[in-house]
Amino acid sequence: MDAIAILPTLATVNGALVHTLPDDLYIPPDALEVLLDTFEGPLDLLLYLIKRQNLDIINIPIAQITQQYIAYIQLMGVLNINMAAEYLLMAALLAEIKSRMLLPRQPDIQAEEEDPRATLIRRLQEYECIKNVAEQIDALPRMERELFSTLVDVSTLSVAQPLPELPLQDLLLAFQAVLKRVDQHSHHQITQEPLSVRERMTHILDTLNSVDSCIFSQLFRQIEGRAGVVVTFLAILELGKEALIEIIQIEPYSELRVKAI
Amino acid sequence: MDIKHIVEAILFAAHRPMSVKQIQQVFPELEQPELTEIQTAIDAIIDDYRPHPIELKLIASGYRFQVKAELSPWVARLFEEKPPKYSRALMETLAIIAYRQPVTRGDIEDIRGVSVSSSIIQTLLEREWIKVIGQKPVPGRPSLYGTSKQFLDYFNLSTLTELPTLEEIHSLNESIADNPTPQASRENPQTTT
Amino acid sequence: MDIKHIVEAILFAAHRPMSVKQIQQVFPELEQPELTEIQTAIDAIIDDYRPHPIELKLIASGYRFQVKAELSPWVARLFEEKPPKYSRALMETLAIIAYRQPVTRGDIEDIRGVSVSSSIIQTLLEREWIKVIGQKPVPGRPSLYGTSKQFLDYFNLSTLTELPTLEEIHSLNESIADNPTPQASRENPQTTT
Repeated sequence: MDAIAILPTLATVNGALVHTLPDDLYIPPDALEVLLDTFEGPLDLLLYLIKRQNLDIINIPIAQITQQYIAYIQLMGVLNINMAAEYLLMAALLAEIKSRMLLPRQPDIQAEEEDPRATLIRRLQEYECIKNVAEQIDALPRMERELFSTLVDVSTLSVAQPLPELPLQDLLLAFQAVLKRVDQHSHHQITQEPLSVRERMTHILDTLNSVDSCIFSQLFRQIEGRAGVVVTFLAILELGKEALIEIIQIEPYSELRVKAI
Repeated sequence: MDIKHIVEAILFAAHRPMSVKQIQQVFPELEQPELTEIQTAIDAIIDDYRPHPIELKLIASGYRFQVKAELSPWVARLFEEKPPKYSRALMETLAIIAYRQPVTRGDIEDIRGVSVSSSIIQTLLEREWIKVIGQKPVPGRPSLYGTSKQFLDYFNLSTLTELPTLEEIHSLNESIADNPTPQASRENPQTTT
Repeated sequence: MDIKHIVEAILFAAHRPMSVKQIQQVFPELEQPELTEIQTAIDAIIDDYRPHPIELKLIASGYRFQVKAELSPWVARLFEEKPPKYSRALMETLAIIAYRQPVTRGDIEDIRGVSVSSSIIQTLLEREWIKVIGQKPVPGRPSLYGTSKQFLDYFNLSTLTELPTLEEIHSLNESIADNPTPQASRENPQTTT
């Protein structure tokens, strides 16, 4: 049980300098480093103490392990390693098991409640299993480390995206909102030419777009009857009013021509 | 390990096009092959993949594997997204063009009271719902927009006069008009008009 | 166009693992091959790529092309960033969830003997390696965690059964029974140094 003086001054406890580690603590030369590399918890620390001495979990010498465990957590406290309450809880449990074993056996009572030592052994075993598989999983080949995804460019593929749907209802409601806003600021007014006139205005402009000019009468189509003639005439007047077309008569009594401006 | 094998792996794993020089840099310093060796490997890989649906292509910044364009129709469904929704501004713009055509962008802005983004006009033109039917004879000669035959087809109308009148629009079912989510009205389109 | 050719293109273009069923869905509706035909194509592709540095691998969410592990020393050099490392605490928590699912945070703490930090659970949830699969019907209704397909995908596994075998705890009862007076050996510190 040689304590190895690792540092000239190990720590300061209650104002007193600590130069040596507790006597009952076996510390191999590399142990302090391990110690500082915080354990994953009291079970991990216990496992470390057991494994380091090649002990079998099933037959852990409780008294010895308890001593070492407590020495370690004292040291961790001394070194200011942030110690969770779980470590202290485990110390209490170990102390309890140790004290029980000093008492004469009382088979009746032991049959009723679970032997805390057996419970501790089972927990140590289970934790050891998990610790082992966690290490194995960590060693599995995994993405970003041993395995890499392939990336094949797809930007040259032509993919037609479906276009958004627009229900007529939505369009009309949007327009209703516009009309309401316009009504509120009444400096604007949406005049009420029938839609047929506006449609015809577009049609006439569209026609005039492709020709230089056309004869007035060509814009009328007999097949549409009287109502159609009226709509066309109103459309031409409206286009003229909005200065979108020009109605020209080259010489008196000659045919009127209509021209997009 | 053989150079071609490594070059092929690098080209598949790199998430960017790789020049011959860049490929060389990926090798550990003391094992870097000559550029010509890498080029030879690349040429061999290009040959290897001829029968495959992917190809190793040289583009400006280097070589990259890409899916052959002829496969487009077969893989297109991988990339189909749910179509986006049209914005309120777009719908308003389209409605104004329908009811007030021929109109300029300025006219639409006057009515809406806010500016109309070029992208909205662009979207409507691309969708072929509207078209330019002339220029207004004012300074700047702004385009005049009107609705198209495709617009009527899409909304299943034979003429614009089948659209509700302004009065009818005003009296569109209020409960639906007040509903802020257009989806709701989509789900029960029967309840109005 | 031949099914194998198209399946290969889909697998390369998808940029995510694809199940046989998902591959079938990519084909245009009226030309979808049978699942068995797709499986045959996949098997042939797997064979085709044996001499290549990439492989088509079945993992939990489907098939994916990946660079073979033996190429990682070269390919890893493409990326400046080191692959993420995970703490022992995180790996142990993940292992407990994998082998003992469904488990609550309390169950994990019981096994590890320490409290589990929220950030570990958070990281595992964000990586989508674990997910909440329910609530335990006890006071407080704690979340029950299980592992996801993404967990298996990341670790190159197709099912949980491919995880390393967990040694069963069997020797405990017999040993204690075989050892009627454990006190004696316990108090006999033969290995004390």
